Amino acid sequence: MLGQLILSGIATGSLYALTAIAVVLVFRNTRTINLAQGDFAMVGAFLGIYFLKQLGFSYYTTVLLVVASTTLLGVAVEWLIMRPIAKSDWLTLFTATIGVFYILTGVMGWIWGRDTKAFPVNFDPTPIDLGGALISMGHLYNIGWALAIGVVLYWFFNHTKQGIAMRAVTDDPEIAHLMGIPVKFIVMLTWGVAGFIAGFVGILIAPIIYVSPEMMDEVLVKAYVAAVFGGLYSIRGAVIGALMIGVAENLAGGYLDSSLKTSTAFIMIVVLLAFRPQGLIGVQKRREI
Amino acid sequence: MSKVPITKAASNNLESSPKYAPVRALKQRYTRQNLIAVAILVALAILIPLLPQVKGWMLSQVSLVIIYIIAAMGVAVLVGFTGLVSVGHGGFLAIGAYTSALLTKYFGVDLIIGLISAMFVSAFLGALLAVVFVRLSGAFMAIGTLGFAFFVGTVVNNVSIFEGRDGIFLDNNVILGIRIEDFGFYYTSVASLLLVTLAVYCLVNSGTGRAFMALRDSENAAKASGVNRLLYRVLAFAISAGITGIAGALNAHVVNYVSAEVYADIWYSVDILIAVVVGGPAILFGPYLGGIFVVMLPFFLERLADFSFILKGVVLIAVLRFAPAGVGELILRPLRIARRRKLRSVAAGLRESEVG
Amino acid sequence: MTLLKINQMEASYGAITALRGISIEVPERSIVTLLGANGAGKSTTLKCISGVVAPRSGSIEWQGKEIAGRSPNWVTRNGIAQVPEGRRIFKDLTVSENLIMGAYTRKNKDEINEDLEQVLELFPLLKERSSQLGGSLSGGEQQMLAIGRGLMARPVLLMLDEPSLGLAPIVISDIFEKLLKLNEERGLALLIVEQNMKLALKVSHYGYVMQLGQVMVEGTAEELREDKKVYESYLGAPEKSP
Amino acid sequence: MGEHLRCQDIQVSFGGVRACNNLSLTVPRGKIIGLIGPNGAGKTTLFNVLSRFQSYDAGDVYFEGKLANDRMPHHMVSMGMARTFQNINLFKDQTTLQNIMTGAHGQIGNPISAMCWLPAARRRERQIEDYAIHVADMLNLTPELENEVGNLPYGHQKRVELARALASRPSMLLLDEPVAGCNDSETQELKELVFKVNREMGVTVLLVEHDMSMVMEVCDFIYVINFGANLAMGTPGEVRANKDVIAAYLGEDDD
Amino acid sequence: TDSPGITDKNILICSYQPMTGKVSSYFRMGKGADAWFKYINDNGGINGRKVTYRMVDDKYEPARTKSAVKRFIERDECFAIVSPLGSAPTSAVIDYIVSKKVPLIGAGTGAAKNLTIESPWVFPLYPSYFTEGAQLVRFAKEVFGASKVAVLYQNDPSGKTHMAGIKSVLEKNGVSITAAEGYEPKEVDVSSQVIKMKQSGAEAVICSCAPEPAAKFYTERAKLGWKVPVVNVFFGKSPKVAELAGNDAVEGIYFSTIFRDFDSPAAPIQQAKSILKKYYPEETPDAIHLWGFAGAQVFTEAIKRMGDGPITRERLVKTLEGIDNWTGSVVPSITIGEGNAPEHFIIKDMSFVLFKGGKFVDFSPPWMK
Ligand SMILES: Nc1ncnc2c1ncn2[C@@H]1O[C@H](COP(=O)(O)OP(=O)(O)OP(=O)(O)O)[C@@H](O)[C@H]1O
Ligand SMILES: Nc1ncnc2c1ncn2[C@@H]1O[C@H](COP(=O)(O)OP(=O)(O)OP(=O)(O)O)[C@@H](O)[C@H]1O
Ligand SMILES: [Mg+2]
Ligand SMILES: [Mg+2]
Repeated sequence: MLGQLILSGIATGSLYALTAIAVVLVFRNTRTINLAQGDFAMVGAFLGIYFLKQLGFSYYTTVLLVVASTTLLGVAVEWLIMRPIAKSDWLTLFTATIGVFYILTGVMGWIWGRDTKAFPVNFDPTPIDLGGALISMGHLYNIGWALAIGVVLYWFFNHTKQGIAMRAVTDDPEIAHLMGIPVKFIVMLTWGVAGFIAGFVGILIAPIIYVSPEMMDEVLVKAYVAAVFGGLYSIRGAVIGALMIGVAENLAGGYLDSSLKTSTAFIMIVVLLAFRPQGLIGVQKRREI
Repeated sequence: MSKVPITKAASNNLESSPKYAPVRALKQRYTRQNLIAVAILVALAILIPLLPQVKGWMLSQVSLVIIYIIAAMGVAVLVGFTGLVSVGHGGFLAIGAYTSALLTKYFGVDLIIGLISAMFVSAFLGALLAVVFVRLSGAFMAIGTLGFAFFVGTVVNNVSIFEGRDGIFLDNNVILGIRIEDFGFYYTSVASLLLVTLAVYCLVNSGTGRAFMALRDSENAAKASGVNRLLYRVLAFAISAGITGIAGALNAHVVNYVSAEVYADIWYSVDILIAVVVGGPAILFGPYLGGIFVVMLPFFLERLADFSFILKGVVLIAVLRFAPAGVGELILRPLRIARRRKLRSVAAGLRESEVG
Repeated sequence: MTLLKINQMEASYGAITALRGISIEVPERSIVTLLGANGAGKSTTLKCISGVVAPRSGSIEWQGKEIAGRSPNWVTRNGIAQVPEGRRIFKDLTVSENLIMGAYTRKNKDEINEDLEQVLELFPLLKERSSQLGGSLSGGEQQMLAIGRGLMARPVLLMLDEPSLGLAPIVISDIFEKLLKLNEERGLALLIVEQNMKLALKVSHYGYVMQLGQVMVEGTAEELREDKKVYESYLGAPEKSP
Repeated sequence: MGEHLRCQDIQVSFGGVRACNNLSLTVPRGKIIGLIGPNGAGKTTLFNVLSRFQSYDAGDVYFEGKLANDRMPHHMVSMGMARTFQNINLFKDQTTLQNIMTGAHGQIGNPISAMCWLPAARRRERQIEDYAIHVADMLNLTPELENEVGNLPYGHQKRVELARALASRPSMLLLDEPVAGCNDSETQELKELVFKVNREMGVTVLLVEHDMSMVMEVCDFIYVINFGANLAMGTPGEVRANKDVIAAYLGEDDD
Repeated sequence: TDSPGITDKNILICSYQPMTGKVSSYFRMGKGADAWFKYINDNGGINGRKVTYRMVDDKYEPARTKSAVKRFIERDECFAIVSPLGSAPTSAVIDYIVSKKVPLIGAGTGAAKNLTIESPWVFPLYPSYFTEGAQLVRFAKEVFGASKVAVLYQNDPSGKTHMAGIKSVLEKNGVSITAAEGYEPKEVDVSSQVIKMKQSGAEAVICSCAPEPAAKFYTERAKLGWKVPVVNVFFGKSPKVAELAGNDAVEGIYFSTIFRDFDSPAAPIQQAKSILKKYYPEETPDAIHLWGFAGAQVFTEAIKRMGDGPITRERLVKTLEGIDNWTGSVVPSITIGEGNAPEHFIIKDMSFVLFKGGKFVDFSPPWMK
């Protein structure tokens, strides 16, 4: 039972992880807590259904198209909504993403209704046996993707010039501009990448949690908690945090009481923030004076 | 102590500082103007319900708006004047609601007692939360408070005394032994709002409020000015939570019913935050506009369903874009600018009167 | 030959006019200094050149090309680097990452690494701290980092805004020596804004004295050094900002 | 007279970096003491330790004869220590008056009664305002009282910071590079101010500065530190002539 | 004379719905009722009167519900409140509605208070979850022959009432609970619950789940290769379950039900389907829509039966109470008795279906035969 609980926890955690990565990405590059990150994925999932069912495209074409669309969506949100207020404080930026959240939820609900829809692709339901614990193909895919995207982004941020430039832009956009860094492009790129990840998330998660305008709410909240584990700055921290939450939830549900399951993450975050306000995976601290 | 001579030097100078007198006089005039405006509003709030055209349901709708305004006022103390963003005030709404509801149910207390106890219990728990989160700021504080709101949701959902999602049913509201209906409830909410507004006004114009704003604008400068961060954060949280607690209690008594289903929802907290941001967090009457916005928008758009969602998003973004400091600021800006400019120029003119 | 030629440039921040028609020239391989009291518009001049502020009118010619209104991006790519006022290093980037960002527009990796080595040689204090966050450095160390970052662009013209701010006396003379050396060896042109007039006129070839957005006096360093009146009338009295 | 502030064997390290390595100094009451040293020597760090903004690994800080190791920054302020910052730290969107009044925070008394506008609190508030105006007057800031400090020129901002520090009615002032970025005349003005505060108000001053003209002119006594350790100390004349100090800090060609 | 809300040309009735907010998917109930009344109006109304069906968004916040209902009754003068949605909202306003003597017909709620209120003005839609819970234990015992059952329930009043119903008859049936696992309505996955239930050695599972979580459970059950027999409560009986989890995972699962299925050839069901398609083309027909239909249709029938006489609230109640074995609606048969609950329930009986070969097929447990 323990092995199965942990494995299922990791599977769920990987659902949180991908979104958490995007959350961290947007936050560290634009100081924005993006509440619409889940909705990007939700839009992706709806589009996925549309392409697959209505237009009859193949799975891989659909993946391509969805990811392209959500990337564009991310870019459009940056361009139309975030850019004009880019200089505001983070509360304004945060509230603006709530606005985006409303709009996307509203538009999707308007077009496709509010009831839950099945995603027309199901992974092979026969589970894979990993030393007595079972996991389905869909979950394995998710874990794989979460790790792969995490590793790529981690490398990108810390070891490429563009990655460093992204962080420089967050730090001081004016000076970054002065260094010749194309600030606007980089901010746009950030949102684009956030949309890109969301496209994958949408397609991967849809067969597991089904598709509706609210599908991502729960995942998104958990993703935030996970992101805080990495101090909202560390991608590695976010992934580890997400997996920890997934496992802890399952263990709490399995060994304590199932009513505690969903609150586990929040109890964890309250305790964490009380004792380690900078997150679990500490980032080097700069001096303020 | 070498402190003494300074104090002396100062107190010699204390009585007058006549040089500054013109500015001070101007400031007093502005305060008087504000007071007159407020007095007119209060008179309207008291008199309008007496018009024959005003019906009970209107008052109960207005009461709902007032409840949101009070809740937003609580959040504004934190967001606007202390610079801490809370996405968890739904939690305090719940605490206020349940405090009053339980007291009413088991001890049959007066509504007034319910409100006051709700305020104190919320304030106490707010203070506790501040101690736990004393080192957080910015986005971390937002997510921490969000966690708190969920936590409260879980507690009321699972601890039996709160009767979970079945909810607690209350009898009619009683003040001083008299049952009150829509009218009575309206005046109760108006009075609460008035007192809360007054309290917040006094707060932000006192040394305590100055310390809050100091922490908001630069924590290091605040520390260097001798502001005790822990103490003032605790105070800020307590005041903020206490105010929202009042709103929570009113919210319970406007329907005479509380249910975990309602308070387990983070969108409650988000709605209050939106009210604050839309109205203008650092403006005393910002929450008034925000509360009206949040409650009345669905009221006017009620048949639009999904479309109202979209519209809400669009309006929100438009407000942020064109009135980044809130609609209140936008409305008041001309007045503020004019007053500031006048003050500045009078102060700058003090140079001339300088002797030596 | 003239490297940079500014003609009748005006600039403003909203209602506040900061520059009222200034003309400045920086010849190739030369060191030019801008002097003036607080609020005279020195920093604004540099910002106009680097494209951070768009001038309202007038022209900026760079190697014969008009560049007024170009983006900072473009300006940096084309050989002008600026060390901004007040350090403004990237606080959350490490020292070496800060330096790499200075070379953002350059392509050749080997050259960049070579320059990185050189800059770290130039500022041994930074070398010890190369993996530390920029924000954790002391004030003076940050200033050094800012200068080093400017050098990393391997510019044709380096603009320094108050480079001596917060530096120890021995470091100031050291850095100015090294800048002189770069000027002589590599032909790096320098446009320096300084509060410390004595120091600035010691190293530079030519100087401009500004007041309230205008150039009041110009001349070679010796001329300005000798001219007592310059000091008294333009650099002495404190300016009141409007 | 007697000692006002003393620190003994202060050690601070950040990861591998030793910022202070057994630093000790004594500040006698009523004097102006200079603290100089090369960049990264640990001056600001020591200031942060003394004002309790920074925790440290070992050593003791005594202020007004009392051990201050466990104090918080606001305790130090209430005990009479005020400071300014190397990088200006002000409430940018607030007016000069508000900034200075915040400096007098220690005088508001009980925050709850202040908040409730009790008569005593109102009286105090009035006193705080009067005193703030008095300080502003002293620093020639009266015309700027109703101006947002963010709009003020750099030199004025430095003065507002000083005014804020003075508003707490300190017995000791710690100044970190007060004239950096100021031109000669502004430097001159500040020198006079420091003298005035010291001589007329009896405030002890501890000063960090790289501008030698200022340091040598106003200080009664100077400590020199290097690599987080004491290097030398003495009167300005002695320090200026000290070989180690010249080699590490002043440089040969200082004139 | 007519009651408020009635004119020669018009009947005004109201309902509150969660049009936006977290449970807005339940707005389907309002859409169902609205589609029905649109259809009625397009076909000449009821005895010449058109129906104005006013829905208001309360966001599932009781405080908003209260002010909306006050508006209905005091300002708009609604004749009756028909097919509104929500346990918490209804709990908050039911006393008020009753005190104003306004009929409340077919509210979508299972909260005990709303079902047991002693008032002639309330006509609850479906029987209490308590009764259903008790029936499901019997089902597990008699159909599955299980004496050890596990329960998966939604952590809200519906689930908790089911639990209470289940517990009340355990002894009588000689059944014990091996694991009672709750889940939050929006929980991302229910794997730990399923694992725990499996470990507990249950011989059957009673699932008090809405369609989405039910689908998650069946997927998980299939994944673990756990062949335990399952019976699900009625509000999880939806084509959605099979759509979401795939037919294979749902194969062999029993559901209790209060409506005929959409696949049923019965005329009223096919009619509801086509009406919904016409007025809400983007909706996939679902049981929740039928909740709305049920209340709306009963109301329509009652008004129709009242003919040309004065239309009053009292007469409405009397007429409704006179409905006996009426088969014209989406509910197979409606009989409403006199007095108050439980006689006032619009739907009284549960029946059962089995999901087999991609379809729901009727199933009668031994005691019904
Ligand atoms: N961002 C800004 N917004 C508004 N006014 C500004 C801004 N920056 C500078 N100014 C104003 O423009 C004028 C010139 O400023 P500038 O910074 O160029 O002066 P400076 O010569 O560099 O002075 P300093 O020696 O203090 O650095 C000043 O009056 C200043 O107040
Ligand atoms: N948070 C930190 N993390 C790592 N190193 C630090 C940190 N804070 C200070 N340092 C290091 O400690 C040393 C002392 O710094 P400090 O700011 O005290 O120097 P300083 O004497 O004030 O120098 P300056 O004259 O340049 O302002 C510096 O080398 C600095 O890099
Ligand atoms: Mg400048
Ligand atoms: Mg320093």
